Amino acid sequence: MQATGKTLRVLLALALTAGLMLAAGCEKDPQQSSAEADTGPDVADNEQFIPILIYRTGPFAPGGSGIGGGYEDYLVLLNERDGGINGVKLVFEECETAYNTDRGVECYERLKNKGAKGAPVFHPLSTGITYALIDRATRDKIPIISLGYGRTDASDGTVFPYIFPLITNYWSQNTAKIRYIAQTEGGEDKLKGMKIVNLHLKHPYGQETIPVLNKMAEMYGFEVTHLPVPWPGIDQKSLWLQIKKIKPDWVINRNWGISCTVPLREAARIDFPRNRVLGVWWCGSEEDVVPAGDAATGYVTTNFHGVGKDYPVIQDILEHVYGQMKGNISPTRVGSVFYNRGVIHGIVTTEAIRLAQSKYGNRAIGGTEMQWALENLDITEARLIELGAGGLMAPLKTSWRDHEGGGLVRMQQWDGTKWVPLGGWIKPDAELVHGMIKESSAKYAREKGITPRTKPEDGI
Amino acid sequence: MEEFLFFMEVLVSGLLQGFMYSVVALGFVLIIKSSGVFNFAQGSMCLFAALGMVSFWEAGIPFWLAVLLALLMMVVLAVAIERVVLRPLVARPPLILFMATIGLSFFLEGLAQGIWGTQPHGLDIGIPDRPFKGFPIDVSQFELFAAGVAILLVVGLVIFFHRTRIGRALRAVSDDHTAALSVGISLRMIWGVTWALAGMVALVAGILWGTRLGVQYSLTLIVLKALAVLILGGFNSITGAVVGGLIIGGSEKVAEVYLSLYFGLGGIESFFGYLLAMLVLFVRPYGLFGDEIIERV
Amino acid sequence: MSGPVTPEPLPGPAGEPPRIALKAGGRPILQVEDISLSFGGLKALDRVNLEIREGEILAIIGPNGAGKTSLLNVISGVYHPQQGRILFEGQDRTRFRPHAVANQGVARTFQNLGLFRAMTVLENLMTGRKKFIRTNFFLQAMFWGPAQKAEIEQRERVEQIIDFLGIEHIRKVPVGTLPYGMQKRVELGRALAAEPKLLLLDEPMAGMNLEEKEDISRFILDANEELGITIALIEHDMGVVMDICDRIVVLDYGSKIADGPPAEIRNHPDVIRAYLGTTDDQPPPASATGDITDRAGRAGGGPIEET
Amino acid sequence: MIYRESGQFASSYAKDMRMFPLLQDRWAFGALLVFAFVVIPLIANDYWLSSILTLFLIYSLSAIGLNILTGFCGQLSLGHAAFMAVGAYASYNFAVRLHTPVLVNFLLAGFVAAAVGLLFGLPSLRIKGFYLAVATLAAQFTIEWVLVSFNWFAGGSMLGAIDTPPMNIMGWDVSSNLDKYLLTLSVVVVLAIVAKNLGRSEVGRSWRAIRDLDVAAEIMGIRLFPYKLLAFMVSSFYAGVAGALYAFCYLGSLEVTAFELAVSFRLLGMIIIGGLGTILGSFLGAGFIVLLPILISQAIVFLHISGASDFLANAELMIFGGLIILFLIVEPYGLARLWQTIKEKLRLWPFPY
Repeated sequence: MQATGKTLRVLLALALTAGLMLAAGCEKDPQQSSAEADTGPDVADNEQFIPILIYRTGPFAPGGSGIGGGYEDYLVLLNERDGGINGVKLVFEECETAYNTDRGVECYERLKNKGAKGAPVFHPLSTGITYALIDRATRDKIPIISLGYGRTDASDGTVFPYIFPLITNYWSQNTAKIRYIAQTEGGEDKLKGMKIVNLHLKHPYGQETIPVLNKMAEMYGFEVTHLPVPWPGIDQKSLWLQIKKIKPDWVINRNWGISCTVPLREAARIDFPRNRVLGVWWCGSEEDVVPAGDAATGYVTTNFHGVGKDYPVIQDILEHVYGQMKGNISPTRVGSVFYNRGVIHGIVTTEAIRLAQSKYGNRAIGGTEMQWALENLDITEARLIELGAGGLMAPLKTSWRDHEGGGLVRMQQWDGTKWVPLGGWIKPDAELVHGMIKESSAKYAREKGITPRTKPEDGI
Repeated sequence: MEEFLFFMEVLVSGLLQGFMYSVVALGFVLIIKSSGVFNFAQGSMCLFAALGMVSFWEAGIPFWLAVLLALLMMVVLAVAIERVVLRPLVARPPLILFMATIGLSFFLEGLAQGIWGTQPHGLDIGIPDRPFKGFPIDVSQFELFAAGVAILLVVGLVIFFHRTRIGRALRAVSDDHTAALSVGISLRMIWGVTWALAGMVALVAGILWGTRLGVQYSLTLIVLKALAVLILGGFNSITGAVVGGLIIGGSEKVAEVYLSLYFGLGGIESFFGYLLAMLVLFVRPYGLFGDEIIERV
Repeated sequence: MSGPVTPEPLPGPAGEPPRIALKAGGRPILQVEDISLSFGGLKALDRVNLEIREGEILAIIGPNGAGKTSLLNVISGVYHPQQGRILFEGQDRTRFRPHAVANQGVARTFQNLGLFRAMTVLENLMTGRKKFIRTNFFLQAMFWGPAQKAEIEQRERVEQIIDFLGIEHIRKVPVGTLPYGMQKRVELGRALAAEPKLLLLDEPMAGMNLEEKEDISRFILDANEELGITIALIEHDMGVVMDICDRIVVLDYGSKIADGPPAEIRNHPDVIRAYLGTTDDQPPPASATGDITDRAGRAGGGPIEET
Repeated sequence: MIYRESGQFASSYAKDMRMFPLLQDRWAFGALLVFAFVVIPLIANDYWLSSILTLFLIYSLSAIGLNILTGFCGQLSLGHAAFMAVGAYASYNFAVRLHTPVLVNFLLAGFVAAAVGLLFGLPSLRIKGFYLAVATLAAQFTIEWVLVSFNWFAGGSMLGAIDTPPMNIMGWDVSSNLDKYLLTLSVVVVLAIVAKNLGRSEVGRSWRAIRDLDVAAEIMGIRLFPYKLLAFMVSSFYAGVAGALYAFCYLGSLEVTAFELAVSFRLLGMIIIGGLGTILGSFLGAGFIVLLPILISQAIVFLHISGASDFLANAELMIFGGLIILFLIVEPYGLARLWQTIKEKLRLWPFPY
């Protein structure tokens, strides 16, 4: 009976928490909040709410906490240094998704109506969550930005008005990789007869680039072998035995998390040159190479931004954010790949907010306004230098048709202690990628019964 | 000839990999053997042990002392688990205990990463992961070392079970709980000792795999292979864990390499071990070396 | 938790004229011919021949490890003999699986209780009625029409048995929580619910006090006389055995050593020797079975005595 | 004295065999239905409908399925999420290729999952207990592998993702969160009642007999293998329908990783913590596993300790794991049993004895 008493107490506590939660949920009823936005004087219109979906636990925690941390630090920097954007303070709230789709959806629904105008934009930081939010965000008219991940065919703005896989996508990346190989080998004609192994996670994400590589193999006459890495990829010995037999010239490392690290050790064992292993940008962080030790030296990956602390914006963060003990991550990680990627998230988001403010006034920005801004984004080299991010990222220009906005990629090499950039920005084969995106998005539109937009105002 | 050497290389790497699986499976076997608990938290214990050890080491403590400290930590953890989780759940159905170990695994993952963070750590114990020079086939020095450790571990455990007083007591318990209790063996002590032993095995597995993968959350995923090894060999057999590891390691590498090279069916390693184990179980429902559970009517 | 149920007046079994039990002279319902069963090197049954005749109450007795339970297991299909055959109503069914044996009309109880512990008394008894429920899965999923009707019909039959055994008050109690004696009674009820032609009881009175034993004896006799069920039982209490059985078969070391009416068995020299150990110079055939545990103890536990 | 049964006499077996023999229970059930169908649509906002309630119902349905297999029939499975995946992909394919009506679609998804379940149930002929449980991991990994390997299942999508078409049921355009909630609720209520019916009729009794003591069950004339296979099929059917609902009513676009191994473990956790072998327990357990992490994370946000985000995120895991252990210690037979105990108390309340 004592046990039952204890249980009852536990239940009571749970019920109370549930009540709290209910209250929290009801507080931000959609109609209510929009009504408040129109009339309520106490709702801070000069505060811009920004939701942060993050994962600080689980196998991919370095990515989640790194990007989330960099993103938040950049927002704090704008508040501390500039007093927000045009006087509008940035307010953000974190929600832990644990890299779990259901939790991600809950976070989205929890945060989407917060703030004066609701959430302006979401970065899901997970391909699974991006998929899960496509229907919802389109219905709620809140843009989703997936920087360097997510749904590749969403680059087609005519079918996905609210989804923005900005800067670059996986297909662009792979065309850039092949171009890098051509450059290194000394011309596109050298590709002929070359053997390339595409080592990819046996997973929708991992398999996504198979069609583009097949097409390019046909175009340039190289031979591509797709070797699937069985999930979770902690043991890839049998794959490298095959690679030993195939004797390829290049190996593409398309993995995520632990499965990025394992190939480096395996390559070292069979003495496969590490500078001929080309990683996807999700296999190109310090966290991926450090556990591999010496085996990682020379390893090359793609990236779409710069690494290190030698950018004015990173220095500003160190000064204004960490100098005042307002950082959101361990200071040792500032300047790392994931961290800087987070800063890019911040730059893209806030620049879009700035653009939206120029049209709608200096106040909090809502989803549809943000959508307009994201379709008219033009971050030039000059603007990047102004922001202290010259060379940190490539210029970005989007349109209502093109939600990618550039696709520029650069290579980086691990020298044993840090990432060193290799050459400049590489242009992807936009024509090839564009055709494939159209094909894929047309299928989506057909299945979902969507009529593609024919002018910017459609379907908004 | 070249084909044959390649086949041998595939097979040998598979067998060596099998030892790595066995080390993980041993932890399960120990606990099932003495307390009948299917401990799902074994993977989290590997993470906890290895993360602790590597953090001590990085803090400047000498290697062996760090290992010793981690060992001590696992003993303390074992005692705590016995007191907080197992004792209140004694005599509950196996499924309930299984669920409790799932809860435990969440707790340990949170605890380990809460204390030591989520960043991966490199771990280099000084054995190069490179093949020996001059061999017809490539055999990694590290893998041979790992296999040696696995064999030592098994020999050590066998000696422990057969030659020491407490080891014999453990065997008595696994044979008959009530009988063991009636001759005055304390179940609490037994459970504490086995969980400490399992913690020790987890530390060894954590260090071996951590050298390979880096010490990070993904260490918890190594149980996925160990589970197949476990049912193939039999839940309560140390021999089974080793033989099962070798069978699964060897066969899955051969299957993966040849099916992938010649039939384009790659990535089957994620389930091959389970299918193989399932086929074996059709013939021997309690694994190759597991004790049959006899139902009396 | 559950409300008391006032059962509707039910047509009792008294409604139909009781079948006249054809005692010892009845035709055989089950014939065990020359069966042997061994586990590894352990011979549990050695060329046993046995007949169970329609309408009788047969007792199978013998010291521990004599192979009594093995014999029941062979009859009910749990084990299949390596040699010999089993005929039920004249048909060979040596290799039948237990469920097929059950559906032929053989029910049994277990030495150490074979109840479904988490289920209520009512549900346990209803499993006995399984073979009478012929509605399909989808109707059951709707619990509607024929499915509901079948449930109600079978429930009525089960209630008769509940009345018969006097366990109305524990209808909806999970059997695992009942006292041992009550569980034994429920198990008997479950076997009766199957309306078997042949009922096998494995130590139905083990661990009971005198009063409970009398109750069970009465149920067995009633089942035999009023319901016309042929019964074979294993029992150690010789008093009960002598009292209620028509015929006794004695097993020792897996072989049949005696077969006959109680009066004859009581004075059978082999039986006395088997029970009281070797009184003369003849050593026990230890090679026949590896199981010699508790032989002497058993002899004390089940002496032949009159009550 | 709230749960007093005195004065309630069942005057026929039909009445005694009702789903809820007690008047109070029938009222409570009715009230619950009214609450779910009428009150919730009136008071709940988007957040509750779309991110919590629909998901909760879908997991409850899947948990009922697993409970039929594990709780009723005693066969452990660690691959239940894979059957949800089968259902999701099957429903997508029927919808896109054959344009079958939505409800037929869900039903077919269930049947396809049941067929696959039958296949993976075959080992139960020989394998028992935890051996079977681990062997069912083969189902999890094999099904994932098949769905990823052959992108025919994803309609040839280069991305390996499925995108569910809009739903329309005889003129009812199921598009808003409320619509989707109501559709899910209706399906779940119907299937929960079916499960309850199965539980109290011959099939359910046979399953439970097998669970409690398979040898005795066989001797009572129950053929083990067909009944075990049936349990696998019914269980997979439920998972399949749940998977279809997950695809159509919850996510819309998804890839196979939505049904990863962790989901299977979560489902197992639901039925153990909720209560094995009870329908109510499936709901309570789903509530526990779905809601608890959200509650903890909300509470952590509420506490607002800055600078320790990493630790707090991990603390959430620790609290969750700790609470699972605590509940198992306090009430090993699950929340449904706890509810039973509370009802016993209410029966006597306010008198102590």
